[in-house]
Amino acid sequence: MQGISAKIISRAKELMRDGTVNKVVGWKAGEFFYDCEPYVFETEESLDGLVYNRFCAANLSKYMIKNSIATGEDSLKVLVLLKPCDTYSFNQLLTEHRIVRENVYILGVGCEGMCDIDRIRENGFKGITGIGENADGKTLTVRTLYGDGEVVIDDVLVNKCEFCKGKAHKIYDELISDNEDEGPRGDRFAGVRDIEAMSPGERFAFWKGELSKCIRCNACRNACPACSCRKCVFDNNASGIASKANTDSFEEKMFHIIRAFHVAGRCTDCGECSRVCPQGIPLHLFNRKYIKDINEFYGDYAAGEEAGQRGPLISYTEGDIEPAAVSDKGGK
Amino acid sequence: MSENCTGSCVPGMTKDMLVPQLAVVTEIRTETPDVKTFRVESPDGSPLFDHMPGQCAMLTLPGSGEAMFSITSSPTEKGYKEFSIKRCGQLTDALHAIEPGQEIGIRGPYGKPFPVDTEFRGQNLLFIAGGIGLAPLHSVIDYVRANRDAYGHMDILYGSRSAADLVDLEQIQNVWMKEKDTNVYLTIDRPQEGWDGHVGFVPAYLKELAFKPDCTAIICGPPIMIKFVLQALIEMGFDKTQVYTTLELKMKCGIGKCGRCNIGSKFVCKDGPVFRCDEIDELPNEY
Amino acid sequence: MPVNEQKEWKPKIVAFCCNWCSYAGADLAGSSRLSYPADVKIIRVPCSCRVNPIFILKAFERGADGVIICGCHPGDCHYSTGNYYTRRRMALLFSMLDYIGVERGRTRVEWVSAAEGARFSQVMNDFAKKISELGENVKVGDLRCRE
Amino acid sequence: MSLKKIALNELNKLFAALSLTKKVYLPVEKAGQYDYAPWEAGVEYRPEVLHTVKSAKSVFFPQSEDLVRYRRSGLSLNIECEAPEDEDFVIFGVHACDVKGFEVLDRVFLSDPADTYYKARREHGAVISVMCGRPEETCFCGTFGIDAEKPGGDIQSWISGETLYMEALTAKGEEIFSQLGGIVADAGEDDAKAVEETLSGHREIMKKLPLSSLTTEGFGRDADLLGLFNRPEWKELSASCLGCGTCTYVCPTCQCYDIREYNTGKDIRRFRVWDSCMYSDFTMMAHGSPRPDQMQRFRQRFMHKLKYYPDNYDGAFSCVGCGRCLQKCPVSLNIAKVMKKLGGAK
Repeated sequence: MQGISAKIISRAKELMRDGTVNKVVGWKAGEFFYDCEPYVFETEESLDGLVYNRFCAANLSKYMIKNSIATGEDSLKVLVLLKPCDTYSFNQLLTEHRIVRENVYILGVGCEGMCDIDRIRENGFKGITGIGENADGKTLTVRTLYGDGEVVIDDVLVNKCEFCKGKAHKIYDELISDNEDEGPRGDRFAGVRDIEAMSPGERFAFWKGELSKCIRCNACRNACPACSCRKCVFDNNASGIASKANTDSFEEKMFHIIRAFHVAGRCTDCGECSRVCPQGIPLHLFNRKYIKDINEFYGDYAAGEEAGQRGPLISYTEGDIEPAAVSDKGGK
Repeated sequence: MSENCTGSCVPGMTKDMLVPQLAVVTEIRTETPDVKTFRVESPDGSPLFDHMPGQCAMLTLPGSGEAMFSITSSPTEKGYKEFSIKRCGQLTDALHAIEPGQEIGIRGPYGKPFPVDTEFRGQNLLFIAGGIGLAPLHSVIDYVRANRDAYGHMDILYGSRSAADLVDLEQIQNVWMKEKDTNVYLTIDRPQEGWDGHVGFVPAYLKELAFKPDCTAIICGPPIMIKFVLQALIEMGFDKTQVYTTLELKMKCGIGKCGRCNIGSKFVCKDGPVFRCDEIDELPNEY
Repeated sequence: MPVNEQKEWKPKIVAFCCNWCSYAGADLAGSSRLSYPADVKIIRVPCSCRVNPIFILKAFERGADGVIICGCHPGDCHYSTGNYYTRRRMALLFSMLDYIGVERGRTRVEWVSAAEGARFSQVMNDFAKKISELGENVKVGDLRCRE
Repeated sequence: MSLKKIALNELNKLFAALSLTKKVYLPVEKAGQYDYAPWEAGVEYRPEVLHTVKSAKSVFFPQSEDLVRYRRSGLSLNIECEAPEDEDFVIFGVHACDVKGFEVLDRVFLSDPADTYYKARREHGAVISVMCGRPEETCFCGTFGIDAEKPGGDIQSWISGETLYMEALTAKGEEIFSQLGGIVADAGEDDAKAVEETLSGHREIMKKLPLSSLTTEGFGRDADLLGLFNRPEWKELSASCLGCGTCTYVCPTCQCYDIREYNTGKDIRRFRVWDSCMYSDFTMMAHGSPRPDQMQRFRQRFMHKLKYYPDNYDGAFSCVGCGRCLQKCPVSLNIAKVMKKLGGAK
C-alpha cells in the first residue's frame, strides 16, 4: 500500500494546485504508526502529513455531510479519499440527500485490507513503538518496548476487512488502485448463523454478556454513516428513551436493537460500529442479522450499491411474508 | 450545610446536597400569558432556608425534572420563597400545569448573591430588566425597599414585549412607584392600544433617559438585551466595575461538581450567577 | 420498602389496536358480550403503522409479558398502505427479538377488521393463553420496574 | 514499614480471605474485555492486563447510581433518599495512574459540600495498588509527575518474578494485613533486592516511552486562559471529533455527571449518571446551547483538564496520563496530540 500512498499524495497536491479542489479529507499520521486520524487538509504543504497505510480503516464518508456543505461564498470542492467499502456509505448518504455531490471530488483508493491494532495487541504485543509492512505484503513487523515480532496480516484484519465486500468502488471521480476485484471475502453471515443456531437461552446469555459491557459512549452511533439524524431519538428528552444510564438491565439491549433497526435497510455493513466500540462488542452482528433477514424475506438488497435505490423498509409487496412466520404463533 | 435526613429512608444519615427537601406550592399567580409566580413554603410553615438577593434554588417536580430558578422574593420574607417562572421547556411546562397545594422538592440556596450589604450600600442604584429578567432583580429591589435608608436613589427601567408581558405590573405600579426616592420607567417593544407609556427597546430608552454614571447598574434580561444595554452604559460613561449582571447556564448539581455550567474556570452555580461586568471580560466568550 | 407480596402472576398484555379496524373490533366484541382477558391493555393507534418498535420495547421494559399489534387486513388499510409497512417492520423486529433470545410468541401481529368482534376475542384469548404458557417475561424488562 | 509477600498463584487465597468480610474488586474479564468487578471463586488476577476499559473510578463513582426515589400521588410527594455505601470493600490491582485519578475526583467530590455517596465509598474502600508491569507506548503518567513505581493507595505492591510484594501505607492497609494473617509472609532481604531489580527494569522502560518527553509547559494555573482558549488550532484539532463519549467514559479523571429520572410506573428514580461534555445535549437549555459546535465541546474537555481544573484546585492537572483515550478514541484524537500542538512556549 506504500506505493499508492505516494501516488495519492502527489495527485491530491496536483488537484489542489490546479484548483480542482480546495480541501482534502483524508487520513493524517498520528503519534504512532497506527493512529491515523481523519483530517481536513486545507493547504498543499499540509498534505505531506497525509498517510495511507494499513491503519486507515476509518470511513470518511460521514465527514462529507459536514464538509460538502458550503458555508461561505467561496466555491467549495472537497476531495475525499474513499476505499471500496466506503463508497457504499457515500452512495447511501447521497440517496438520503445528506451530501452535496457536486462539491465533492471522490478519489477512490485501492485497499488490501485494514489492520486492527487491538487484535495486534491481543497477539501479545505490548508497548508498540513501530509497525512496518513487510515486502511480502502478508506480514507486519511489530516493534515494541519489549522486543520485536511479526504478525500475519490476515490474522489481525479489522472485522469489516475479514469479510471484505470486494475491491470495486461503487462511485468515484478518479481511481488510484492496484487491486483487482476478487468479489466478497469470506461468509459474512456465518457469525449470524452461529447465533441463530444457539438455543434461545444461549442467545440471550450471549447478548447479555456482550451488551452488559456497553458503556453508552455512543461511539457506534456517532461513527455510523447511516446515523445521520440531526437529532437522535436517544438525545430527545421527549422520546421517553433518552437515558444515559448504563443499568446492566434492558436499556443497552433496547438502545442497540433500536439503533440497528433505525439503520436497517440503510446500513451498508461498513463495520464502523464494531471497529469503534471501546468494549469490543460485535455490533455488526445486529446489522448483519437485519441484512440477512432482509435478503431472505424480501430478496437480496445491498444498501449503497448505487445512489437512489429505494430501501426495503420504505417499500413493500402485497405478497410479503407475515410477521407470524418469525413470531411463530404456533409453538415455542 | 448538611442536615440529617428527615425522611423514612435512612435514619440519621447525612442528607446529600443533591437530595431536595419537601415543600408545598401554596399560591400560584398568573403574571403574564407565559409567566406564573409560585409561592413555596415548607409543609410545616417553618422557614425553608435563608437566602440573599440574586441566589437561586433548584425546584423539582418529579417526573418532569429539576432546574435552577432565581428566588424572586425578598430575603426579608422568611416564611416563603417566590419564583417567577416563564414557561419555556419540559419542567416549566409541567410547573405551569400544577395546582396550589402541590408538593414539590426544593434545594438551595445556590450561588453568590448581589453584594447588597457591601458594594451596593449607600449607592444610587439603577436596575435595568427585560422580560422575565426582572425575576432575579425583584429580590434585590424588595431588599433595598426593606432597608431603604441604607441606599441612595433608585431607578428601575423595565421593558417587555407588550404590556401583558410586564411581570408583576400590579406590584410595580402600586408599590414600587410609590416607594420614596424611586423612579420606575416602563417600556414595551411595540405600540399597543391602551398603553400610553413609553414604546421602544430597553437600550434605546436607557440612552434617552441619559442616567448619570453616578450609580451602580444591575442588569438582567435576554442575552441580546444585556449586550446592548452594556454598550449603552459604557457610552454613557459607566465603568464596567459599576455594572452587575446575572448569568444563566444549564445546571444539574448546583454545587460546582457536575461540570456543565462553567465559563472558563468559573462555575455559574457556585462562583456566579452574579458577576460584575469587568469579571465577565476575563472569561471566555462561551455563555 | 414493601415486603414482597406474593401475588398470583397474571400475564400483562399490551395490545396496539388500529383505530379503524381492530379497535372497533374490540368494541364489537364488547358489545356482543364476547369476553377477552381483562389483563389485555388496549392502546389505540391511528394505524398499525404508527407502532414504532420503541413502543414495543418500551412496553416490555415496563413489564409487559406479551405485545400484540392489530391492524386492518392487508389491502384494507384506511390509509391504503400503512399495514404493509407494519408487516415488514414487525417481521424484522420480531426476528431480531428472537435473535437476542426473547421467546418467540411474546410478540404477534394479527389482522382484525371492524366486523370481526368474535375474531378479536378469540385472538386475544389465544394470545393470553400463549403468554400464560410462556410465563413471566424475565428477559426483557427493566429491573427497576419489577421491584 | 515492612514488606510482605505472596506467590502470584496464591493470590486467590488472598482474595478468598478478604472476601469473607468484604467485597474485593479487581479487573475481571467479561466477553474479552477487562473491567473492575467483584471477585468470585474462579476469577484469576491477570497482571499482564495493563488497563481495564473503564478506569477504576467506576468503583467509587459508578456509571449510574440512584440518589432519590419519589412517589407522587395527587398533590402529595414522598422523598426517599438512597442509603450510601456502608460496607467495607477492597479494590485490588490499581496502577499509579488510576490511584492518582482518585485524588483528582477527591478534590471535586470531597470539597465542601462533600458528595455523601462518593465520600461513603471512599471511606469504606481500601485501595491495593500494583505497579504496572509493562507500560504501553500510550502511557505518559510521568508528564504529570506521577511516579509509577510508587503506585500508592492503602497498600502498594510490586510483582517480581512469580511473587507479589506488598507494603502497607495506611492504617487501613495494616488492618488488611492483620486480617490476612499467615496468607502473606514477611519478606526478607533477598526479596527487597528482587523488588529493587524490578524497579530498575521498570525505570529503563519508562525512559524509553515514546511520550516521555511530553510536558505540561504552556498549561496549568500560570497559563493564559484566554490565550489558550482562543488558539486557532482548536479547529483543526477537533475537526474529526465524532462527539462520542468514549474518551470521557474510559477516563479515570472525568467526573462530570448528569442527574436524570426514570419512571418505573411505581416510583420515580432520580439517578446520577456519567455525562460527557462531548455530547451536544450537555449544555443544551430551552433557549439553546453556549457550546453549539463540536469544536467548543472538544475545547471544553481539554481546557478543563489542562487549565480550568488546575485553576480551581491548586494547579493540579486533571489528567493522569493513563493513555486510555489514546487507545480508545475511534478517530485517534487525544490529549497527547492536543498538548503537543498547543503546549510549549508560544
